[in-house]
Amino acid sequence: MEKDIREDIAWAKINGDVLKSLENPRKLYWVIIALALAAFGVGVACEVYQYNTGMGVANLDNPHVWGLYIATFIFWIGMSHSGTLLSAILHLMHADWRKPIYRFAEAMTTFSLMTAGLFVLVHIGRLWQFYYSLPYPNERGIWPNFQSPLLWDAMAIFTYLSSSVIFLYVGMIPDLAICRDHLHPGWRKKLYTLLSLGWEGTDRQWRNFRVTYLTVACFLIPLAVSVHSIVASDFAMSQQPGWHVTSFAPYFVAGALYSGCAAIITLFIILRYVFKFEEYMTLPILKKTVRLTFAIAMVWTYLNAIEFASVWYGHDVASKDVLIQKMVGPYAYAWWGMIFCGSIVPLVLAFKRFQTNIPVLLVISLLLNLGMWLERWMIVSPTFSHGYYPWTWDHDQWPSWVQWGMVFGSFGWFTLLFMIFCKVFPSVSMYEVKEMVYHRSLHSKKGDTAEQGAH
Amino acid sequence: MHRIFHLSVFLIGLFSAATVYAADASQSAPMTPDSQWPLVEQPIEFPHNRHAKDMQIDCMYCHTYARRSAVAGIPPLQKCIGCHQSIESVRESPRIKTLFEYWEGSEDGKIAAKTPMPWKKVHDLPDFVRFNHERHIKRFIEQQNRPTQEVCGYCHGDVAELTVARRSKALSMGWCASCHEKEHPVTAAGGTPIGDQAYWYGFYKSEADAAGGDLKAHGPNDCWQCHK
Amino acid sequence: MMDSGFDRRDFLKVLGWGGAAVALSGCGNTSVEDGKETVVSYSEPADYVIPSIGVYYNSTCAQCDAGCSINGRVREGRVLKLEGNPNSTVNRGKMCGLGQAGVQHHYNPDRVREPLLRTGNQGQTISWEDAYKLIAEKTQGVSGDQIAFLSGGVSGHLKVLLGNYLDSLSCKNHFVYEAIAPGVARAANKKSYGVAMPRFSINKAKVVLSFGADFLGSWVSPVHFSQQYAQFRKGVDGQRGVLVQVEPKMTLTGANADRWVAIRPGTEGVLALGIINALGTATGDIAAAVKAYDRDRVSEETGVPAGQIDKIAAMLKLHSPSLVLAGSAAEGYEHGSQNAAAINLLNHVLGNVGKTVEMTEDMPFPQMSPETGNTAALTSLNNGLAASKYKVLFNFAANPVFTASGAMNFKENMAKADFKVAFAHYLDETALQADLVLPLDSPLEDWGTQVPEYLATCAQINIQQPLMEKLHANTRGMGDILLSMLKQRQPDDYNGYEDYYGYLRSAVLSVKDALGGASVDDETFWNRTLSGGIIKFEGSVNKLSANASAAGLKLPSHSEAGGDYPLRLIPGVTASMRDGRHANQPWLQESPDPLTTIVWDSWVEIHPKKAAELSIAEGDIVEVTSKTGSIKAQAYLFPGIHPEAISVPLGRGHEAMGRYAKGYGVNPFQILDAVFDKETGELAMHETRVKISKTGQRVIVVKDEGAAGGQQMGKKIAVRVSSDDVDLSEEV
Amino acid sequence: MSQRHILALFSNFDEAEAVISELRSANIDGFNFDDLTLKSPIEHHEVEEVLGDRSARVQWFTLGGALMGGLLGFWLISGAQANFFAQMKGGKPIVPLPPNFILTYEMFILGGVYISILGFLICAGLPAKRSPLYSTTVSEDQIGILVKAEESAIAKIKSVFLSHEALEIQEEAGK
Amino acid sequence: MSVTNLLDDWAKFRHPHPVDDKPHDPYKWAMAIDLDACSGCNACSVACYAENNIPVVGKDKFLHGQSMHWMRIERYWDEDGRDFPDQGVQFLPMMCQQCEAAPCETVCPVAATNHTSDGLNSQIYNRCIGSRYCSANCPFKVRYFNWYDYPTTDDVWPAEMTQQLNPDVSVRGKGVMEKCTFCVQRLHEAKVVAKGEGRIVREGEVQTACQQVCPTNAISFGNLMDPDAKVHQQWQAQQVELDKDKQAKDENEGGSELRGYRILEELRPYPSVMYLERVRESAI
Repeated sequence: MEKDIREDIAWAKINGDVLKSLENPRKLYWVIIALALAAFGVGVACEVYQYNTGMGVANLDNPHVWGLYIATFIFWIGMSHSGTLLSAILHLMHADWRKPIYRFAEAMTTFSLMTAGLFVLVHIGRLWQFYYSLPYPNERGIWPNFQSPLLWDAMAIFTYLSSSVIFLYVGMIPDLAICRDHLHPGWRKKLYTLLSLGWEGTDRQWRNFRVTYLTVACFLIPLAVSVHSIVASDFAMSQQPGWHVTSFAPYFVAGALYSGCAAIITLFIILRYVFKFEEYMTLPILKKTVRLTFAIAMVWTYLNAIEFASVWYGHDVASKDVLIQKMVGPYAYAWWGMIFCGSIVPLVLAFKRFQTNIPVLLVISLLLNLGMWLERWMIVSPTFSHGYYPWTWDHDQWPSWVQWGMVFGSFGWFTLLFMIFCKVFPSVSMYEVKEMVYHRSLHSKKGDTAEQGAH
Repeated sequence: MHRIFHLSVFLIGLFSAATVYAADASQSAPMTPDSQWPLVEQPIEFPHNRHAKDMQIDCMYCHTYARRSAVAGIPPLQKCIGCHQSIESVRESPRIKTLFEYWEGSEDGKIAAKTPMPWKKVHDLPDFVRFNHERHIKRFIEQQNRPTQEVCGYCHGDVAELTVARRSKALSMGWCASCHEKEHPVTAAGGTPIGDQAYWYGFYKSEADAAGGDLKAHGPNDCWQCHK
Repeated sequence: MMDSGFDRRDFLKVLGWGGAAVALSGCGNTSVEDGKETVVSYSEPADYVIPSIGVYYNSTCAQCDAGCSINGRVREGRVLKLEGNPNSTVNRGKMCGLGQAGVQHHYNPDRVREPLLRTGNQGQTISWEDAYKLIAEKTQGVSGDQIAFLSGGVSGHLKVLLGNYLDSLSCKNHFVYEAIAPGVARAANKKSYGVAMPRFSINKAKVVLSFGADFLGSWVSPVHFSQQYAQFRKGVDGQRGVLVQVEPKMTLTGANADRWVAIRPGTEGVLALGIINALGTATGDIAAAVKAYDRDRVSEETGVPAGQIDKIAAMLKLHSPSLVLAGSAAEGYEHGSQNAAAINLLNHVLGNVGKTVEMTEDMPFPQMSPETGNTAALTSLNNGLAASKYKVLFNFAANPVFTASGAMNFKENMAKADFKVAFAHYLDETALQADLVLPLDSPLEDWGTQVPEYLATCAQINIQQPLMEKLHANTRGMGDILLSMLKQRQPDDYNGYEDYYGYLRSAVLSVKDALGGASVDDETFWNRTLSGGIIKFEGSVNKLSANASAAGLKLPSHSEAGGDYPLRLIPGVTASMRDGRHANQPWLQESPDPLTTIVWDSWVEIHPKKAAELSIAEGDIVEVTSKTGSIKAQAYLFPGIHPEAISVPLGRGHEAMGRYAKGYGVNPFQILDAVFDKETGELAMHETRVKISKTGQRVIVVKDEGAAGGQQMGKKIAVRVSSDDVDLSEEV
Repeated sequence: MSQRHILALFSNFDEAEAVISELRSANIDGFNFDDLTLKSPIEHHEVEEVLGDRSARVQWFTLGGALMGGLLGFWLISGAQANFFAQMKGGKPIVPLPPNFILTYEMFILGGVYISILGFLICAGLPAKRSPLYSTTVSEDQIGILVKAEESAIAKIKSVFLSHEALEIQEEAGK
Repeated sequence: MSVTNLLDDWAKFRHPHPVDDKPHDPYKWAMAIDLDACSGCNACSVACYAENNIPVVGKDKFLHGQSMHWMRIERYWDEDGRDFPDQGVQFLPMMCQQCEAAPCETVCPVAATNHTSDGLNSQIYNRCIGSRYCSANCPFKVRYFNWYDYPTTDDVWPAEMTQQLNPDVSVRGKGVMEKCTFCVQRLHEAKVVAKGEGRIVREGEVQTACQQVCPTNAISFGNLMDPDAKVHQQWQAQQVELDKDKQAKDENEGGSELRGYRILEELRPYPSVMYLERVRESAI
């Protein structure tokens, strides 16, 4: 059994390697940034056009009023859950192999939430009146409707976003101190000096740090769960066939973790290559992540199955119709695509030989994400085109290039944020890697002494 | 250390204060103190003070539509002329001259005869807000016999002190509400349901009947009263 | 509410309050915007005018000739909406979609605003004076019979003035043309009842058997019949009326029938005789005439199951009185008159004449009673033009270039006249061919009187009065135009009248006593008339002639359609499009056709079976070819049509007439063969035979109906019960 | 008598542990054990244990914050629903409990997280000024022990440090 | 003083609706549509365009399903697989059902659609931010969204046509949801008059545009609380009760001679529109 990480890495080296990733970017980095910017530009252009012309250009219609925007919104929200999974859940479970990779996962959480937020905005018909939905005392004397799941969404996401930003930051303070101490003077140094709040790693600081980190982690887990079950309730709380499903909350959460893990694998591979993190993002860790992903994939598949089953055997004719439509109707290709990517492809992960095969994993992880995205689309659209009222069943609503453009743009936006983050802040947690190395070495020392005793 | 502790206490205090404030809706309908909104340029500087204060002319003598329709109406040219052609004293004053130019047409023929005056709207609500003068006048002047100038003043300010009318009230939704949510006496004799609040009516009915239909209730609060 | 009628014009001149610009800015900004907007007050308001409160005036709907009285809501000098006038016996406060769209006829952005004179291909603006002069010149040299005046149906004082004008030109050639008119029916009715348009009391009938009379959609007086229909359904003494509709293509009425019978096109008469035979109550020559029509032969010829014929006969026997109607579907053939006669005969046999088919009161002022249009008139005009008999052609309220059968080449023939004047609201196809186009007031700006052809109860004259001031300064009312032209010719007779309004007023007041105003003075009577909008008065009633004989009744035995043109083309007449004169009213374009729910376009109705045979699917662009020509349109699979026929709706396919009409759909008039009814010479609309072929293109049909295609998918949405399961007498 | 700071750096935790326990046992006068601060690149239980019970109180902030958030949340929402423009919606009561509980829950968490972070800053004394003696190697791989003591005691303490092969010793300049 | 409101009116704020112990009073606007009388002529739909400033979207947008007709006439064929629809077709006028427990209301994030005191489902254009959740949750799909800015779109309201716009009804800009309002502007006008005279609106004083135009009187509209109102009598005769989701008709299957029903009643939105089943003669 090979080790998750070499135990004899000098701590100084750890600092060195990670800090290196902050300095003089490689050409590849700039390429990625450029691509991201371009993609984001497309999205912005589309939004400007839609803002000026009206939502009609997205080729939505009555009654098919939601489209890719909401689907992609859910997709990004889902993506965010992996960060919490690694940093909070695994933290409580003392799975220390998470340590080298949780930082970027958390960053991913934050940024995918920011991306999701964008979709709430572009989806709104009167963006310029968006502030109506914020609960603040105003000269109109009226309030938003606290009964609306959309509002729950807003508050949940706000809570989630701010909490995970804080969590990310607090967890980063010791590292910021390191940067402060070991970087050459310059704006970065100033920045770190400011952000590290004069951290010196005194016993008092460490003690409170530990407690805080733990409590916040405890809060984040239920929060993350609530966030996605609330997103689920946008649909489950409604009356529409195919949406009004009891199992939606866990189904969404599972889906969220699923897509999150898939995304982690992708980014893991990319970072590992771009920033030369082979030492820390080691194959054994990747393997663990992959196995985790596989497990979640199976959970998701199971939840999928029971949802269909319950609809199938239930007496709700309408929702059964919708299900059948998904399978054979205009959306069939997307639906089967989702089944394939979401439930068939992950089976590959069950094979040891693929669990560490980087190219294969890259492809698979992308496929999984595609599958998850299709899943969200298949939740949103078919119900509209096949609701309770036959007269308004519409011909398949193929999204216009405006919608596609914005979906595309969102990936640019995400990549942009993420890449900038990785250059400005240490994307591998140095102090925790140190801890990991330290404890492991202690452990193995004990092991050695034990052996000598035996002789 | 202590500094920070105080800070934190202060912050918490602030947070809770804000929440209480927010939770209290009446706060959120600020009664903006009467203030003078910018003056509006009118074709002639019509002296409201002269008519309303010195002459003691009832508002609704000129704004005659107010009690019969949703809009108060700018008095028709005819009305001004009706009096002024018999008031020689001011006949030659520049403002009256212009007035007559609009009625008879100007010498240079720029203004045709009987051209309505291009007044500018002073109290101009957004187009999706519908304020009904008739209702308010019926309610306060006819049912409760309050003096006209006072009632009009609720929204139009003390016009008797102005020349050309000038806005002095907020006219924001919250401002309207600040009056609507007051408990006004309801003469249920007129069969008016409690503040037109059918949903509440069920609850208030008993009280109403007990009070012989004579009790207080707040004004209409459903959105479609003003927005359609 | 009603206006006193006093100082109408002055009132109409006042300016609007705020204006639509305000309304338009909708729910945009949320701030209180002082001092930006001007408020325009009235200068001298009439005291009944209160800003923000609607004033209502009665007038008459001019969208079709049914003569519904309307009640226009006017606010701040703008007419906003039309409602029905409750006091009218025709429409009793109700209206149809077509009538509702009247305001769009008035506010239409494509109206002609100036008199136009053709120079080359340009229309060049000229003044009215010049226009009148020009007309005077052109009519000077030529003799009366070289002048032709083509118009739609006219009645009331306009008809009188027009007559006088033509007399002053000593012109006898007044052609009254309606593209879609029950011309054959009128003739047949005259024969069998002694009157062209008797009164049909659907509400008194227990059973209505209609041979393609679309009385709920477009036939004669739809709004009136719709109301009768409602009563008929509620039933006389709780017994619900039963409607049986026999027609090859389902109309709106057919869609509402208890039993819709698809019949082989053209064999309606045969079925009628077959039913008489099955009734077995006929005697004398009728019995003899129908003897040959035994159920099997009839069933074989008409394609109606024998059992069905018996059922219908039984139903008619059981419930009396009943009512049998002969509609356009039965009349559009060479033997149309025969069909109609046979069908009317059925009424006689059933003893409905006098019960549900009643005599109308006749109009005491024949000079005002309606001059109804037909298609024969156009034929003769066309022949005349072809022989270049006419030098000057006037055209008013008709659009022959669009509605004439393609086989007539009307457009070419029209060109043969040297000087063509069109009195028009729009530059429609005909106006474009004219040398001089004179812009007309909209019916909501103009004065007039109108006498409906179909009189619901008593005799009546409908008043048409302006609901608001003119939109465009340079349009004139037809009445005013005729008056000024008459002033040119007979100054001393007509200079007395300041304008058409004056003429109208004095004309009406001159017969005030006969109009039941004997007791009151002129002023009161006139005001009462204007505020009422209708003058009702008793006319004399004489009996219907009970001429029930089958003499001369002979129906051709059904000839198998076949050869190059296997299908019959049924030009569909829809309630909103009719002959296409209102195709430029967007509300009508966008209101879905009730049966296909298609908007903004034409379509070809074809039975699913036939379609399967020809492997045609919905949305296929098919080419429909007749001897005369061919059109391309999208196919719509429609179960409500006889497999041997296809149907294309009339009214769309304009090449002119403005943004809302031009280029939407196709015009089936173009491919109608010039076949005529043997007796009346009316164009036999249903005689055209066509072949149909796929072009290979396919489009998505623009319709309201969703992908479920009018299926309820097992949901309880529009529910139907059998008459046994309900008890209507209990209901409110 | 003025006090002075002295900082010693050690290469591993065992040494540091030894030093601390020694300083603790040998109660040198002029040196209060509480004036000893340990600075380490990673957190380390054993050593902290040696330092005796210096407890953390963040959790109390958390508790308070969470409760406050929850309560205020519910109050805010129900209050807002019951304002003058109270409108019926979908046949539900004007103050419907289930949705309010959901939002209360979110506010509960929000308050909890925010206030515990506040608590952390307070308890950990952040943001803090730089202490007089600090070595950047602490954030790399060395363990520092910072002591504040009377002039008199400094020498003794130093010797203790040296006895445990301190890599480096920094002293505040004497007054 | 909302908090104080809360404290002394707690019970009232916790009261669900519709329930029999707190009846609508004095107004509850409702409708009854007799499908046996309805001839599907579309007059109501056009009248609605005229009264409520509904934009004509044109062919392309209609093709994309972006039509705005608040009132649509649905046409259903028989599903018995015969060659000809020989019992005619079924027409159904469908507009906002003004549900008592409307699914659209609870989900609007900004409370732009509410249940008014007189039992209507209000839609406040200027409050709407266009999240379209209401439409998503409407079982009847009778809500229409302004996909484009129609007031400024060519040929929707060209120059003169703007003058036809009804000043009592806001013209909707892009990005807001709209739907049938039961002609609330007319109701409001009637109420103002009645209030002025210290009484409630009487039967016949107010008509909706569709009701007024309907040539067959298939639509009746009025105050369900008013015993003189035709609509009240019809609902009573058909034994349809506002706050029930199963009516007398459903209780005894087949046996009843009642025609009244409400669409998708099983979803419990408690619609304010009762339809009367279309009758077809069985003997022919």
